[in-house]
Amino acid sequence: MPLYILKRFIMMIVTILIIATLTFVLMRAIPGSPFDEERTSNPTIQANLEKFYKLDQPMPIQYLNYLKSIVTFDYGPSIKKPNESVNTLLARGFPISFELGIATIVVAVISGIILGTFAALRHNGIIDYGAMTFAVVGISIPNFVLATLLIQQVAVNWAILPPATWSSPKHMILPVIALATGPTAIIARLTRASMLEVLTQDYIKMARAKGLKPFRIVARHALRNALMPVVTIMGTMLAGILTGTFVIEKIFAIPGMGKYFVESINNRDYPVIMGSTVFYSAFLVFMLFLVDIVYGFLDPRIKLHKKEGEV
Amino acid sequence: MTESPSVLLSVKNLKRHFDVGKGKTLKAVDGLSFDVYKGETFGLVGESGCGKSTAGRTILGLYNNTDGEVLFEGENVHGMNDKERQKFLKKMQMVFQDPYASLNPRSTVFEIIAEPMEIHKMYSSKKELRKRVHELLEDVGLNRDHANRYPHEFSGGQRQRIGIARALALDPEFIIADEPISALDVSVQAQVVMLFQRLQREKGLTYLFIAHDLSMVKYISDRIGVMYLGHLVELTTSDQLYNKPLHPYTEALLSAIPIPDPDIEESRERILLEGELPSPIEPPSGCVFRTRCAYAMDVCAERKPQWLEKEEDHFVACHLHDETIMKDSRNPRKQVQV
Amino acid sequence: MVTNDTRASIPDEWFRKKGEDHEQAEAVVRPSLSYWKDAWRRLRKNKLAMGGLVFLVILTLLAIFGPIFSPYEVTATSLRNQNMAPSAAHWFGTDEMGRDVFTRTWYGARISLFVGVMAALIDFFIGIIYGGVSGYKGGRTDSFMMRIIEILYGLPHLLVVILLMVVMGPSLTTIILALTITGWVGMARIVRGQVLQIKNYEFVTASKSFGARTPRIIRKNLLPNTMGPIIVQMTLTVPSAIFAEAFLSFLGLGIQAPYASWGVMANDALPVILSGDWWRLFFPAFFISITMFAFNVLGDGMQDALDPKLRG
Amino acid sequence: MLSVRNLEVSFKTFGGEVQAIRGVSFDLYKGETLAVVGESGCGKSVTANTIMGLIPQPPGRIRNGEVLFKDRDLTKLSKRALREIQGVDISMIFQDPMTALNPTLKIGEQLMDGLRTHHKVTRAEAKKKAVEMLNLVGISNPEERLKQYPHQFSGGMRQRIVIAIALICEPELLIADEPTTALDVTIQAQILELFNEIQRKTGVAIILITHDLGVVAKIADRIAVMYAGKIIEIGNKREIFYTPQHPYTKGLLNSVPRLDLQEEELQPIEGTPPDLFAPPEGCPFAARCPFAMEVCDRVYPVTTELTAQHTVDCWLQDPRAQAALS
Amino acid sequence: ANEDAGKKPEAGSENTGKESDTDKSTAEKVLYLNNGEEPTSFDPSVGFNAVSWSALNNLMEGLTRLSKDHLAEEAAAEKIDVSEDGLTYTFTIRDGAKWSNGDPLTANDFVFAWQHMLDPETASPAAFLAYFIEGAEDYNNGEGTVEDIGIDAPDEKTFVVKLTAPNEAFLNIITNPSFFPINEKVATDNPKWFTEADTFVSNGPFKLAQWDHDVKFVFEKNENYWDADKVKLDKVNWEMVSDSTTAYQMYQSGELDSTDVPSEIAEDLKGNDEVKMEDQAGLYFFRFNTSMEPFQNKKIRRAFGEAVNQEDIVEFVTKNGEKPAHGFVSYGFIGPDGKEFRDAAGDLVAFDPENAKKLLEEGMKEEGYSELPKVTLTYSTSESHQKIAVALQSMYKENLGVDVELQNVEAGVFLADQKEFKYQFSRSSFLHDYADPVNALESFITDSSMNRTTWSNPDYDKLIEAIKNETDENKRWTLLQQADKMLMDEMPVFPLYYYNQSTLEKPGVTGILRHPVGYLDLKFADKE
Ligand SMILES: Nc1ncnc2c1ncn2[C@@H]1O[C@H](COP(=O)(O)OP(=O)(O)OP(=O)(O)O)[C@@H](O)[C@H]1O
Ligand SMILES: Nc1ncnc2c1ncn2[C@@H]1O[C@H](COP(=O)(O)OP(=O)(O)OP(=O)(O)O)[C@@H](O)[C@H]1O
Ligand SMILES: [Mg+2]
Ligand SMILES: [Mg+2]
Repeated sequence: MPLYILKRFIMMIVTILIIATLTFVLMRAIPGSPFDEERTSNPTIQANLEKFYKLDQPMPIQYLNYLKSIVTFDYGPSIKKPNESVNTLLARGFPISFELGIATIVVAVISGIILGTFAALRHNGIIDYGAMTFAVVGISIPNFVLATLLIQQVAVNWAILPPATWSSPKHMILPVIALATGPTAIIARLTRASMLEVLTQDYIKMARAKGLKPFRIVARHALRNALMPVVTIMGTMLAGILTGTFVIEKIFAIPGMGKYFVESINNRDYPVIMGSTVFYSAFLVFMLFLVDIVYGFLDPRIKLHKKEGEV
Repeated sequence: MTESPSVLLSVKNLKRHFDVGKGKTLKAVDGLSFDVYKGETFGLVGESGCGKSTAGRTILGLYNNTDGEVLFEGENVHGMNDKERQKFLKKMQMVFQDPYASLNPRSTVFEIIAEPMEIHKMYSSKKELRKRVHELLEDVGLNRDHANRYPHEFSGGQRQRIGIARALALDPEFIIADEPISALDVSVQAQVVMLFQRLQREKGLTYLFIAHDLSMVKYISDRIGVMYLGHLVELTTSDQLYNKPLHPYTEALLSAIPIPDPDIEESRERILLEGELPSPIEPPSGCVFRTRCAYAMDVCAERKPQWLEKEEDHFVACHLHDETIMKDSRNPRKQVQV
Repeated sequence: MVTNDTRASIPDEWFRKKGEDHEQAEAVVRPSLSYWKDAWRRLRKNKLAMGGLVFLVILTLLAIFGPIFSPYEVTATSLRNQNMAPSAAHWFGTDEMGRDVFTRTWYGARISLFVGVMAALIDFFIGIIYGGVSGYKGGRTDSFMMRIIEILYGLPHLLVVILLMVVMGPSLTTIILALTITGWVGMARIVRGQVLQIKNYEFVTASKSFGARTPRIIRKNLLPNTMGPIIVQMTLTVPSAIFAEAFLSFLGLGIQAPYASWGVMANDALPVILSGDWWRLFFPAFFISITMFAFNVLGDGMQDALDPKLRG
Repeated sequence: MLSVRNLEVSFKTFGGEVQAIRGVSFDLYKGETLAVVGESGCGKSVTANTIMGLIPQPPGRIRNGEVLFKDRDLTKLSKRALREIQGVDISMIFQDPMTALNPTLKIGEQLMDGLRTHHKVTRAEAKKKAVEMLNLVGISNPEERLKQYPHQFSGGMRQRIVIAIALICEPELLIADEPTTALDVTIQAQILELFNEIQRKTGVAIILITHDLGVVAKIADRIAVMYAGKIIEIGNKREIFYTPQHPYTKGLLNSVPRLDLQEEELQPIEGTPPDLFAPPEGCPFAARCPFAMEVCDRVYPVTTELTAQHTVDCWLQDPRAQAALS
Repeated sequence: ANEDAGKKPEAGSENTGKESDTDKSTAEKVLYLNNGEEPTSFDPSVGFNAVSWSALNNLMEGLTRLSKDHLAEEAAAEKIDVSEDGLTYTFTIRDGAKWSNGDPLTANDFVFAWQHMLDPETASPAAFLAYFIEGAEDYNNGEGTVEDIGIDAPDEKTFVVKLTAPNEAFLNIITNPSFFPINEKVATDNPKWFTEADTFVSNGPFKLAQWDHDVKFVFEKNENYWDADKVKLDKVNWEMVSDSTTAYQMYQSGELDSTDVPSEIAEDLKGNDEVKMEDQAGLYFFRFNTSMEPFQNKKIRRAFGEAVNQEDIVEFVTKNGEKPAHGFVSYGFIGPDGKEFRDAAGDLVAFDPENAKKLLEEGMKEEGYSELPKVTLTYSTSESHQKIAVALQSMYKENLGVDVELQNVEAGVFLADQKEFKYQFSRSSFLHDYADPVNALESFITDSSMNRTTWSNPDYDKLIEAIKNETDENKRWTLLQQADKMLMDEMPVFPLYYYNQSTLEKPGVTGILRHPVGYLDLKFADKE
């Protein structure tokens, strides 16, 4: 096991380096530069700026600089925000995104699993259809629409919650609802699907024969076997939500890091692109690693870290 | 059935260990050696958990071998490339011990039985295939209507018969039957066993027959191997075994066979195996059976018994039958009535 | 129950040895049925699911023929008639450029349905093959294939999309490519996760013991036993593709203004949350939702149909 | 103690309704062991499952009949009330040990959770009890084995675990569906001994479904013989073994290979059991019965009481038949 | 979590940490504004954009400041002397001018700041604005030295600037925040002085009291400001809400005192007292690529210009009360005669479908086209650009019978490709850096980086040159009008509408100055 973890970590680093390299190529391949603006493009100014950000050096050198920045975790200053280093931006935004993300995930996972389980238990009953309707609505209303609607209704018309910004626990409620609805729906659907399969298994029958309470049957005997797909999507979902989401952060004026992923690309803010990509991919790769580990806990027969004897 | 036996399967010092975490290994099969001749039925009996299924699976190559080798028609089962393996798997089939788990819950019985034939492209037309599936179903005492049903719609015995039908589908040369008839009632058992025997007569099939029902094993087998805790302790013809068991474990086993006659059953005496059951994770030193053996001697803890050919075709691994050891031991052997 | 009375009522002549001809009647042979055929048969019996299917067919027909029923061109703007509420002249009202929402809804359906279904199908095929092989082969193969997924997923999607736009220019193909370039990853991972679990089941071992090769095992043993999550994932792909298409179009990748898909229409209509011209958002959003509903109902029906234990 | 009255259960399948059991009635008294034997697929497990309230509906359907346990009809109890009985008063050993064990839970957990649900015991106590149970069913190294998962056990061990789970709550009624099929004779003997002992201690009534007539001979008090969804003969052990009346019962006893007797050809019963989609009106065994008469095909035989306990459903008992056949 | 500002009693009431704020707010005048996003930088040389200017213009003050009429007037300088030749400006720093930390404001602070701006190492994007100062351009592009820059502080209070050529707009240009002073002492002690509220020193009406990066910043009245008596607000609280809908919703729920009008509901808000409309110096226009067919032909260009009904666009598409653009120079520039430049210059291009069709025919004949080459209108990704493009498309269809194709391109790619002249017909916009028409007009001289049309006209180049050297206000104004006309006649670009700033202000809020060049002035703002 420890050897496996070590191996995975080495692979993670390699993966991240590949992602970083490809990102470098991609971001340089697309037209546009950080200094392209409607307004300025005085050649001298351009030259000064390029020199300032070392973008006047030959590509290979720039690439090496980037590699160095990845290794040293120092991406230098943002081009759009010259006062701030990329690290500062990420360090400032991440805790907030993370806070929002955790709240969202907790809400989504708990409510999604409960909803999905009930739907499966009451297969083709009212609860099932109700849960499905909720899920369909949750999936087909994009979160930014929901966000705007929530602000308008709850904050403006009813005035019971603050509309935006990130300044007290109360401010968290609306963004969390807006952000969690989609994932809740997805988790509920997946839970239901695999739960239905699990509930027909013989060991559930056996559990019932033991006279266990339905809650216990579900919680101890069924859930674990049904969680596989949920855990699978959790990996990518977590990486996405915990590192921030642009739209929701924008709408609720939450100073998370989600905006860097989008704005840095719109602005061709190279250091921020690199920084946020490396950060995100490290996060992602780690999450996927965790998912693989969790697989092993969910189902002891899954042994990724060991070559089983079977052919 | 003893005309010039040619060895079909040869198992040499086969070992299969499982890693059970915390650096411990479980020695499910620990040095198994025997030959199976063409056209015979080789019975394998032994205590539950002693490694019979593991041995069967390892022979088929479903588990890698930890050590030793398995030769089928002279070829090493564990060293085959894909093509050779494909050919090999057509010749050797297995009836799985757990009939329900080994059937795909989302296939109809027809698909399940047809699967091996489709894989090996035995029949070009759907019609022939269907005919063959129906034939097989009827052979094992099911009817063709069952073809459209799913495994969960069957009783335990019916599932087991589906597994048998599937193993027979390819007309294999060798079948590893892991408790193939345990869930069948006696009359169906008789039917299936007769089917096995008919096929053996007609097609020269060879069986490795793993079972608990010693009366049935005795009935069907030519030779029988007795396993205990990953080891073979005795190997001989079925008559020899029943009439003249050498190993104390075999004796105990035979004495425990229930007899379908209430009067005999109630008046019968048994050799009860005393003592802690040893664990394959930490097997006893020397002879693995010594912890429960009524005749255990000091030497049993020290030395692994030799694999002796006591008489012709009668092998045993027991110090009691090792003259070199028995010479200086004053542990006279009690004769046990069966 | 047979009582002693009935015993008496039985004629004596029946008590005689049965003739040899008295063979059991040959059982009627029912047609043999494969799993998929059986599933389809069961699906057909599910009214709700068939309702969903019929609805989708009608929707497709409307997408093709709907605009014929309208006197308006999709692209015809009429600034002076902008933002008109639904009326006899404009059944679904008009949008901010004075275009007929009814006509545009059916044009939008063409693109959205096409994109949604294509994306789901492509994800499905790539996803199950990739995920199936990765999960089933395990070990090095799995590790390698998963790293590729990580790389694909780790790359900033926006960059990839911009590059695609620059290289390929706007077209439906570009949209589909942009949607599927990473879209299948989710499916592949779900399938892999399931396969990792199921491949340890005894019946897979059994199949292996007959010499079944990977593709067959994936197709026959692994997939049927994990269809639930796969179907759900597919039904989830449809809406996300529809919305992603809107986003990509906005970036200049796909369908270009003045043509629009449902997603684009809904997106363009978002400001109505403030202004109150509800119909512009309502119709595209309504059709997206109800389409999703149909897909989900169908998906659930399929899942039920594919599980023989739920057979009724 | 338990009284099954005219139970009928059927399952919907593609081909039609499978009439798995068609009017099964029997009584079970405290402390006795009723062995149920019969053709594979004749409805033994379905009967057991119905008693336990485990028939999935749909596709299953209890068409008729009642299961009276302590004067309560189990088929009509609410789920909640049923739960109070399941596992404590009645417990069951499932026929298929691999699928009956949850593959993702350590067997220790699976052993303990019934106990912890029904009896207020601490984890430590539960664990102690679990270890004890494993010991009783003959699994070595119980402490370590508790931490293992089902797939790490051999078939027989799994079966013993299932037995341990069923026994851990000390039920009043134990339904054992082929509890020893995967066990070798020594362990089988040990388990049967265990049953006996528990029965002596707690007076548990056992319904033992098995094929192994040796086992039946060893521990049963009474024997019920089932065929095609019906109990065709029931009586106490000696009656059935020594004076079987139904041709099927006779055939069954004849099919057993006997170690103690000299080897002869096996004698299976010729033919196949009837189609349960459309079970015959008459005696289901008629088609395979060497003594079949015309009446057998037309009317289901009347139950004949031979002794207080021994009854049989066969037209051969009718005086007219004796005459006809002689 | 972040500290709550307690902007509204009900919103912040449970936040004990800020209870005092709430109490005080009855006495204090706090204005709640939205800056949209985090200011780029409070280094006046670096923060060269609107998000920085709104703050900088109120925190600091240059030599001159824009008046209520948007004209440059003395600010930190109390006296300005211009030499005869218009090349040397001598500023006398106001006596009472002080930094917020109490340091006196000196001429050296200006020298320091301007040198800092021109230093190539600073990489200030604003530096080009100072190129008309002697030696500035050379220093900035690395050819000259600091010493050669024509700025000097002969004593504490005197600041002298030498220009390369006379420039009527000079005093106006230096109202731009990039010409603000920097406290030399503070900046040499701590080169990062402008990054945090604690270290920030200002010389304007307000000082920076709090800066919660990416979240908000707060101004407090600067008691050391020379004109502090006129400043009425005690505090200004700036949020950073980038979503205009959200900002509007916060305005609705009372969390903001002012916000932009979202164009979607501009129509509904018509006639609402809270809406304030101001001109903005800048316009929305389209560029023809004059070396791509068919736009090498002037008549075809004109035809495309005249076929667009600008009035309809502003009324039905943009809807924010913008003025249709009939010339390139926008509203907001008052000439020496006291008249609006725009009004005097007249309508140089207007909707005339008849004429447009005629021009198109003529143009096609001139070029020998029997069929017009395919025209693609390219715009960068944005909903409003798209709407305008769609409207134009249908106008061309209707008025010229031409099918124009639309192409939507990601903004970064768009800008890069437009500069490389890859687009035939594309959208553009212009915002003034300083309040003078020449700023807009000089874009189209040959090879200007703002030209982007490949259009080149020696006459026009000469005209702009002449404007730059003209010291006579009246004559210069005439030349400017000529240039505007020439540009419209040739039509390498065609204007659509002029920008404006339409904002909502809560009743009781007064005195917020919004200059056409884009900076906001809160010096005189008040709130009841
Ligand atoms: N879920 C089901 N759907 C359809 N048919 C079923 C179902 N379960 C059982 N059956 C049928 O009901 C009959 C009785 O099954 P049951 O499991 O009770 O047999 P059994 O007596 O236990 O046999 P065995 O000894 O082989 O276990 C069988 O013919 C079987 O095919
Ligand atoms: N995958 C596995 N991992 C760990 N241990 C295993 C595994 N499979 C089997 N074992 C162990 O190997 C030993 C032998 O098991 P095997 O299944 O071969 O027994 P068996 O002889 O077939 O017994 P039975 O008659 O009960 O089926 C047992 O102790 C079992 O616990
Ligand atoms: Mg086994
Ligand atoms: Mg059964």
